[in-house]
Parts: sequence; C-alpha cells; structure tokens
Amino acid sequence: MTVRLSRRHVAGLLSASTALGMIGLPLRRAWAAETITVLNWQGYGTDEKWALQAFTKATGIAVQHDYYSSEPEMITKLRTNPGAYDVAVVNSARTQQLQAEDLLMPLDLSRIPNAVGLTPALRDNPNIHIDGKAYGCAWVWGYNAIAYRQPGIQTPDSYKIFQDPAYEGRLALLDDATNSVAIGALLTAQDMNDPKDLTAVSEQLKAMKKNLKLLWSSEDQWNKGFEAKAFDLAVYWSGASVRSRRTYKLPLGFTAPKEGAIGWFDTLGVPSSSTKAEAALAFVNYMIDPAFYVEWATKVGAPASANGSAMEKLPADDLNRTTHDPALFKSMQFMGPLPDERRQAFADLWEETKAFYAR
Amino acid sequence: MTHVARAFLLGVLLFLYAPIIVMVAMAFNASPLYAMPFEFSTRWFGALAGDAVLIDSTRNSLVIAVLTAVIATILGTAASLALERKRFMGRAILRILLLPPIAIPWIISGTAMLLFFFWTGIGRGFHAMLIGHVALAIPYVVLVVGTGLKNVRVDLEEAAQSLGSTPLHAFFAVTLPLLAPSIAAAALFAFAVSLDQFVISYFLATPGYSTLPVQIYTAIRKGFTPEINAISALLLGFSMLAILAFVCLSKAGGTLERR
Amino acid sequence: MSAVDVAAVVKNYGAQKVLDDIAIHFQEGAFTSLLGPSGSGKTTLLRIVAGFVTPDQGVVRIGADDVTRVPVHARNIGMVFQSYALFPHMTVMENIAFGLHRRGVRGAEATRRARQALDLVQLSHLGERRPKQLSGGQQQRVALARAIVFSPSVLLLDEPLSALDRRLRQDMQVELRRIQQESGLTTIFVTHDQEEALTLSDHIAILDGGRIVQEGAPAQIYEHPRTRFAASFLGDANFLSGPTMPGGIEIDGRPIKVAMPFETRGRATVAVRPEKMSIDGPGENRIPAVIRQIVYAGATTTYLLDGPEGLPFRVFTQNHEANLHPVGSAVWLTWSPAHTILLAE
Amino acid sequence: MQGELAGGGLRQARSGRSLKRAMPVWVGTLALLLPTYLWLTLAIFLPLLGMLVFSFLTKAPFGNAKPAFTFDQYLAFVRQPYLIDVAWTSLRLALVTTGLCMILGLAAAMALKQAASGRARTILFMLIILPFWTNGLIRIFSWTMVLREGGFIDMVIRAFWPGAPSIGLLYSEPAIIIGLVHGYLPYMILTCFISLLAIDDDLIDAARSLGARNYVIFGKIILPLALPGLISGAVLTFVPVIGCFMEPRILGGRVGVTMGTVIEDQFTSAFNWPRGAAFSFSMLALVLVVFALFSSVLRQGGIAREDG
Repeated sequence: MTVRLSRRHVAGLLSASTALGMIGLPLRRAWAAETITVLNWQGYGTDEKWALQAFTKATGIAVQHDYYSSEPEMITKLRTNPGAYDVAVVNSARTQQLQAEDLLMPLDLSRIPNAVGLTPALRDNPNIHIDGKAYGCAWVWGYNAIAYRQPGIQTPDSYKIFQDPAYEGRLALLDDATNSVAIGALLTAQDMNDPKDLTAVSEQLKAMKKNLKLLWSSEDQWNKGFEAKAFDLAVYWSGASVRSRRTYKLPLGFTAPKEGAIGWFDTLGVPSSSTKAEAALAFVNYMIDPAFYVEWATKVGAPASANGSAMEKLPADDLNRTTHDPALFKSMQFMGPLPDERRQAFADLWEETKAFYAR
Repeated sequence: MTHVARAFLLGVLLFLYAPIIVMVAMAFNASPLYAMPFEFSTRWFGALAGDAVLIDSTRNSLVIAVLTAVIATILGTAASLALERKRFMGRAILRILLLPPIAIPWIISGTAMLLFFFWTGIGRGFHAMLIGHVALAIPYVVLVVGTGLKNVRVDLEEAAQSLGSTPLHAFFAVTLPLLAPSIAAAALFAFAVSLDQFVISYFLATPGYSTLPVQIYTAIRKGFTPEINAISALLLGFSMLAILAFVCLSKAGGTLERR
Repeated sequence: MSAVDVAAVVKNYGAQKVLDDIAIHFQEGAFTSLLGPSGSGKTTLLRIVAGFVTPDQGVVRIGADDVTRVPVHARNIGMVFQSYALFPHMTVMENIAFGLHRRGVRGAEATRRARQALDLVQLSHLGERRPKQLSGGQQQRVALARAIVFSPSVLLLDEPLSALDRRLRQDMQVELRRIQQESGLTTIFVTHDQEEALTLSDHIAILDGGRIVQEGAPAQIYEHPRTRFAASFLGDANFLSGPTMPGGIEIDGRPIKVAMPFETRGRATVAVRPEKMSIDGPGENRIPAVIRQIVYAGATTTYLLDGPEGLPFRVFTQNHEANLHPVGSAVWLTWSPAHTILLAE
Repeated sequence: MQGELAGGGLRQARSGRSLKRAMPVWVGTLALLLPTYLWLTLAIFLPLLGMLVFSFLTKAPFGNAKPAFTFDQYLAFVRQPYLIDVAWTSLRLALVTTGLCMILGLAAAMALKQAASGRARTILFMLIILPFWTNGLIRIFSWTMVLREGGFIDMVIRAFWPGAPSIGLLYSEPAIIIGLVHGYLPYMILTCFISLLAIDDDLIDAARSLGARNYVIFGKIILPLALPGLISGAVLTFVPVIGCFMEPRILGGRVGVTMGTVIEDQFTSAFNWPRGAAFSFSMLALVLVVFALFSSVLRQGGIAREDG
C-alpha cells in the first residue's frame, strides 16, 4: 500500500469540500440562444463536455441531456414526453418499432454534410430504411464477441469455449435476452434474428451453466469483476473492450469467433415531435464529424464510427480501429428488428435459462 | 451482561459499517476500478469539485429528502393517530393499503407514476419526484409512529382532556413529547427512503433536474468512478459532524430517555 | 360543585346494548358509587358523564348545563383514571398544575394552589419528582390532587384503587373519603368492589346488563335489596324460593313468613342475609339443616349447611361463646320475618 | 387534525359556562386520514390501477398496438413452471432475511438499551442509522469489495492467519442475504428499540428480584413488549425484500434470479409491461397471503390488525 500525499491531493480535497459547502447556492448556467435536448445512454459520446462546448461555440446551440438505462425506457420517454427531445440515440433494431408509432421523423441525409462519408452497409441498412426514407442517421457501430484473460487463454475461435469444462466458474455472460439467443443461434448455425429451433438455442445456453459465474449488465460491473478476477472469459462489447484495454489497462484479449460476431449499430434519430429539427440536424452532423470522432475515440474511447472516413483518420495501429476492422462487415450479422412475439419468446427463453442457471 | 451487550453492539456496528468503510477507502484509492493494492489519492475529490452535475444533483437529493421527511412525517403521523386511536369501519383495509407502496417493485410504481403523471399533466421533475417520494415514505412513517403510539397510553390524552385540554392541545402537550423518539426515527427513515430512491426518481427526473441516486444509477452503465464514493464519503462525514454537533449542543441526549 | 343528572341515556356498540335507558341523579356534594360487575356498563356511564363517550340518546346535565354534546375539555370535570395516567414527562408539580394552566391560572397563583393540593394529599415533599419515581399509592394521590386542584364541578373516579394492594387500599379509602368530605366535591366512583362501595358512598347505584337495578343509601340497599342480583352482588345472601301462601312462601311444607305485604300468586323468592340467621336460636321462620362445613375466622364463624332438598345455606355467627356445632349435626336455622326480603323476579 | 380541534375553544373551557358543541368524532378521523390517503391515491393507487388494467391486456396500449383483454399474463406461472422456483427463491430470501433481521435487530435493540444511556445512547442510535444515509447502490457495490475473493473479509482473515483459504462469498445466496440483511437491519433495530423504550428497567430488576431467570424475563416481559416493533420491522423488511432486484443482480451472480429481477426484465428488456404488472400483482397477492397466514400474530398489534 503506497500512501503519497501531495499538495495536489490536499487541494483536491479542499476544493471538493468547498464545492459541497456551497451546495445551497444556485448554480449559474449559461443559456444559449437555442437549447436542444438529447436522449441517450449516459456517458455515450453525445454528453462529452469538451465536445458540447465546441459545438455550442461553433453553432450557438446549447445541448442538454436526458438519459435512459434500457431501450424500452427510451421508447417510454419518447412516448410520454412529446416535444421534450430533439435528438435520440436509437438502436437500429428499434427504429422500425419507433417509426411504426410515428415517434421519429424521416431525415434528409443530404442536409447532413458529413453523411457522405458513412459506410454504405450502415447508411443504407434495411433496419433504418422504411419506404425509401431514412429514419435515422447511422452513428456508431460495434459488435459483441468474446473477451478473454491474457495471458493464460489462447485466442478462442468459437463460442464453444463457453461450454469448455476447463473454464468452470470462469465465465461471465451478458444479461440480455437478444444477445444470449444470438449466441445460441450462432452455435447452432441459425439466423440470429430469427432462429427457428429455440430448443436447440436453449440447450446450447444451458450447457454453459457449470462455467457461468455471473451475469453482467453494465460495463462498470464487467470492469470491476474482471479486475477482481471474478471471471476470465466473457461476452463483451467491442467498444467497451477498447476502453478496458486502453483506459484501465485490463489484460484482456477480444476476438470475434468463427460463428460470427453479433453486430449492432446505433443511430441518431430526430423525434417527430421535435420543433428544433434544424438544430438537431446540426448536432447529428457534428456527431458524425471525423474531427469530433477522432478526439472522442482517442481521448475517451468510443465505439466505431459509422463514418468510414472518420475511422480512417485514426492511426493504423489504433486499438479501436483494429478492433473494428471493416472486414467484419462481410461475416457479421446485425441485430435486426424483432416482432413483439419473437422478442417475447426470446425473453421467455432467457428468463427460463436464467432460472435454470440459478438452481 | 453489559459487557456482552457492548461487544454485541460493536459487532453489529462493524457489520453495518463494513461496506461503508470500503466505500470511504475507495474514495481515496487511485484506481477507478476499486483495484488493489490501495494507492492513496485525492484525485476523486478533485474531480468532484469540477463536477457541477454531481454536486447539483446531490443538492437536489438533499432538498427532496428533507422535504420528503417533513411532509411524510406530518401526514404519516396524522394517519397513524387515526389508525391507532380511532375505531371506524375499514380500518383494516386502510392498513393493508399501506403495503402496496412498499410491496410493489419500484420499477412498476415508477413506470406507473410516469404514465399517470403524463396522462394527468402532472409531468415530471421536482414536484413529481416529491409526490412519489412522500408516497413511498408514508408507510414507513405510519408503521414506525404506530409502533411508538402503542407505547403511549390512550388514557394520558384522556387525562389531559379531562384537565381541560382540547384534543389538539392534549396531542401537543402530552402525546407529542412522548412520541418524539418515534417521530424522529420515522423522519430519519423517510429521509433515508428518499435518499436511497433511484428507480422512481429516475423515471421522474427531467433533463435539467436529477438526483444523486439517479446519477449513480445511470453512471453504473458506463462505470461509476470513485467520484461517487467521494461525494458519499463527504456526505457521510458532514452527517456525522452534524449529528455530533446536534447531540452535544442540544439537550437531545435526553429525548430517548423520557418516557 | 354541581349536581349531575343523567336522563334516558342509551348507548349501543353495534348490536350490543351497553346502556339501556339510564336515569340517575348524582346529588351535589355527595359521593355516589356505580357498582357492578365488569360489562355492566358502569364505566361507560362514567365516560358518558366525562364526555369521552357520546350517548346515542338521552341527556347529561352538570348543574344547569346540558353537556351531552359538550367536549370533555369544556366540562370542567376532574377525573382519576384506573392507571392514574400521570404524564411521565412532567414532574409531580407540573402534573398538578396542568389543569390550572388550562384554566389560565399561571405563575405564583398556580404554584400556590398546586402546593395546597399537594399538601392535601400529604405529598408536599415530592413535588419535583417524576411519576416513575413514586410508589403506586403516591401516584394515586398525585392523580387525585391533579383532578381536584382546579375545583371541578364533579370528580370522576374510575376504579382508582384497584391497582393497589389490600393494605394500601384500605388506607386510601379512608384518605379518599376524608378529601372528598373536605372538598365537598360531587363525586362519582366506579368500582366492582362491594366493600369499597359500602365504605365510601353516600349513595350507591348497582348496574347490571346496562341497567340500574337498584340505587339508594348503602344501608338501605343492603337491608332491602330488590333483586336476586342486588342481594348477591352487595353482600352475601341465602335464597329460598317456593309457592306463595298468605303472609309468606312455603318451603318443604313449612311456611316462611315475610314481614312486608305482597300478592299471593305463583312462586316467589326471598333472601336472607347470612348474619341474620341463627342456629337453634329464636325466630319465627325455621328450617332444618345439616352442618356441612365450618369456617372459623377468629371473630366470626361461617357455617355452610345443607337445607331441605339440598338447598345450600350460609350463616355468619359472632363468636360470643365457644360452643361450636360439630360438622354433621342436624340443627334448626331460625330468623325473623322482618329479615326475610322478598325479591322482585 | 384541525377539524377535531375547532370543536371546543379554550376560553369556553376556562369559563365553563357558554358551552360549545363537540365535532362528531368522524370529522377528526377523516381530517387525520384524508391527506395521507389522498396523497397515496394520487401517487400510488391511481397509477397502480392503470397497471392493474394493463395486466389484463395482451400488450401495453401504446402506439399502434391493439391490446385485447386476457388473463394470460396471470397464467404465466402455469405455462412457465420455472417461475414457481423463482418465486420460491424470492420467498425464501425474504423469510431468511426477515428472520435474521428479527434476531439480530431485537438483540441489538436490547443491547443498545442495556449498554448505554443518555447521550451515548443517542449517539449510538444515530450511528446505526447513518449507514442508511448512503446510497443503497453504493452500499451494495461496496459489499462486492468486502465479499469477493481476496476482498475485505479475506484480507482481515489473512492478517491473522496468513495463507487462509478464501471465504469468497460473492455471487452466492449468502452474499445476497448479507446484502439484504445489511440493508434492512436498521429498520428492525429502530422499531424494536422504540418498542423497548416502553420497558421500565425497574420492571426487569423487579422481575429479577423475584427470582425470574433471564429467559423468563425475555419471554414474559421483553418479547411481548417488543412484539409491535418486531412486527413493524418484519413488515418493513419482508415486503420490500420479496421484490428486491438490485441485491440479487449485483451480489448473486448466477444465482441472483428472483421475482424482482424477472419483473425488472419484463419491463426493461422484454418490454412486456402487462406481464411485469401481472407478476407484481401476483407477488402482492403472495405478500397478502403470507400476512393472512401470520395474522393471528399480527392481530396483536401489527399492520393487519382487525377492528374490535
């Protein structure tokens, strides 16, 4: 245990106390001419302070945030707060559902200058195109695959390793029905968005019981668990794996197995009830700007940008860039929209599997 | 016997404070992932000083918690008086009706409130959170004050009335002083319930207005830095100082004795 | 100090009739006991006078005022509770001064009067104590002082002696009577203890099943109980029932004469107090009996006897001389027709 | 409260002459109850009523959804029998947690009463509440630090016994229970303590002087007086614990599957509000059934006490 006390430490302590002491005082907030509200996960790119300052400086538009912690919650907030949001970060798998409820407005991508650089596989993805109109601007993408402790574990080439008795009690799975079903589907060579044989999926997942140590649901939990050596093998998000390796120096490897990674991409959508569409589009444009992206990716750590030209601005050996190799697009399936019945079937399957794990 | 009692009490306090000690220790640990070995650092306090959102939301939490404690304690004490002291039809049902606020998982109540407040135009924000928090705290107050009321004999109030007190005066002159420890405990509970509440607050928070637990809850996704430990440790420290000051300066030392 | 009148009072709790058409006059300055078993309605009646219970029908008057709908605090009553109900967070003096303060008497005047009350109950030295630090008897006195210090119109006592042990209780009875007589307060006293009622009261009302079965001076009720209940609740009694005949009733073919006039029709019951009977003594009424058990108690002896058809008898005798009849001996029970009380069935 | 008082003025009491009429009792009762129940109606009952309606629908009535009336959501327990296991886990957790809290809480309250008095007691009392004022989520996360392999407990043990095997409680049912007991114990200590305040120390001394043994004193004096506190504490523990979800999720790892987490999943990931609501109301029913079973005990002074 090393204890180093410097003047900086003391100053930090003092300033924090002072700040807390002043809690009674109202904090001044500078209001710009126009303020837009963004609905997003917390700490997910759009709320980087330095970026917002730059954006406000450039456009005169101020940005405030509201957060969600699950996709249904995002949908609920959009429904129950018409007019409150101007930009929403929407998983492309949800776009059709939102469009069906008239919660999103179609975007004219030609009015977003930076959209020209977007990777076509994402920009024109059927997830976000309905009747020839784009209901969102592809923003970032990533994939879920296998993270493993290094050194010690050879680069796994298959999800089968999750069932390998050598890793008893060393596995962490993502507590998410769609992702888990996808793994089961990929293991049984099925379409991960529409597996016909759910029994086989369930069997594959249940075979991981002996290895399973915990179900994680947040990056924080993952990092702290990995740091504490609670598990050695896990499903993980590609972007988070970059942060874990780069920011927290966690000794992990990350690989897409031969069955394929589970791809996803998030879009920036404009709620149909927004009255500040112009400002919203300006913000969307800024969010896919290569300059912003490079700073976000290198300073903070980000998922891969949907803007291919932004990715190319990263150094060739950049961890984020190597992790999000465009070659993956060839083999990777993206999570697609799910009809309610199928979503429920997935949820039931996962719930039953979890109950099996708990027994 | 007293030695055994003291030792046991010490054990209970150790149990209650084990995670608190860890929490405070991690506020001073350099690692953002609570990593060992421990490396002393005040960086999180420094980071906290520059985090207006976190400080702002902490202030909001305290304001809501104090208001919740005051309102819930007044309402709950009144209801508890009626439920304990009056006989009327449907009393058992009214008691049972106190259970849903604590029995229904927060996520359901939160969603339900969000929808209902949306439909009725109550909306979200400070006032909506306050409505929600008070409702959740009321059952705690009613139960705790009710427990205390069982120890304050009815005939004391009757005696006061027979001596010329109106029911209100009898309450303030006799029942209230005897009930003070229970009411204080109930207020502390209500305060804690509000300070702990993240799900409902989360649903009812507006873009510009959130509370500390909401910040923590949303931060969990990405990774909550020990800044949160730092502010919690500071709050804890201030509470301890406040309590010490309160106990030393006031005659409150006697309140738990009077009976 | 005022008289209290209760007229045509009815109180029901749901289907249960607690008080049924009660009418009673509490005389100014008198000590009246409400005597009855638990559930007889005596406490409810007291609480109606106090104002804690509102009657369903009927009127309560204190002095000239109709107080039926007047809240407790506006009635100017003094009340001593069964548990004393002393305020634990106040000193003895504060307890006593409470009622004075409620009447706007404060400062030196309040202190003076509270001291006076404390002197009256002979606890002058304990004014600064807390109730918890007092013995049961002392608490009882404080409760009494607290109830009378502001000269209430009426003093209500709800079984105040029941929590005391026997010795203390007898002392307190004397004390209570003394203080009541000194203060001259109209006093209503609820008790289930017949001896207490007899000792203390100017007037007794016996309640049973929500009705007043008999009221009057203690001696008058004792000597002339009207019902079997009154006779057995206040004192002991031997009961005989049989067909009526001119001048009395018939038991086992023997005439039992009754001094008071009555109608000769059907069957009737009479009561005889155990101390009015004698064994093999003089007396116009005679019944053969066999001694079953003897309870010797120094000054008195109680004989338990079996009469005709196994009828049980109880006889008290003063031990003037030591000639005890042995168990098993056949004797004559004798008594005067004047002591034969005809009961209303 | 106001209504009851307006009935009689002080001046009248003093003069004793011009007498005012008393308010009917029900006015006062109503005035005491109305604010609380109106508040609860607005914040809880009406919103939950909406949820109750949802629970009989095939899907939440939003957007283009065309919900139909159905009992299906309540039949999930029949259709998905594994839910019975899950419900049993929740019930077991709640019972064990409540039981442990009752034992520890009553003991701690007695110890608090015995070990200290005056100011010291007040300080101790506040120290017991204080951990409560830190956020529950942080407390739970801190427990992971305490319980994990090589965590706080292991460190303490190894300080005395180097090379001791790890306790490694994290991600197990005991870990969930430790977290839950920690979260709810202060309620129990407080409610028990409030009840015990009524006990005169003289009473215990008196009983002891009469030759009563400790267990007799406990059974005849302490327990009956502490019962209202124990019951209130048990309600405040059992009822929320049966629906808990954060503790199982964070401390339970693989075994942390409870009705609380299932309901949360229905809301946050499956987006099946009707089913989530149906599960919640089923759970509320379970709570009420448990209450009915214990009502003979509760009648002596708990929340479910009957009239009369």
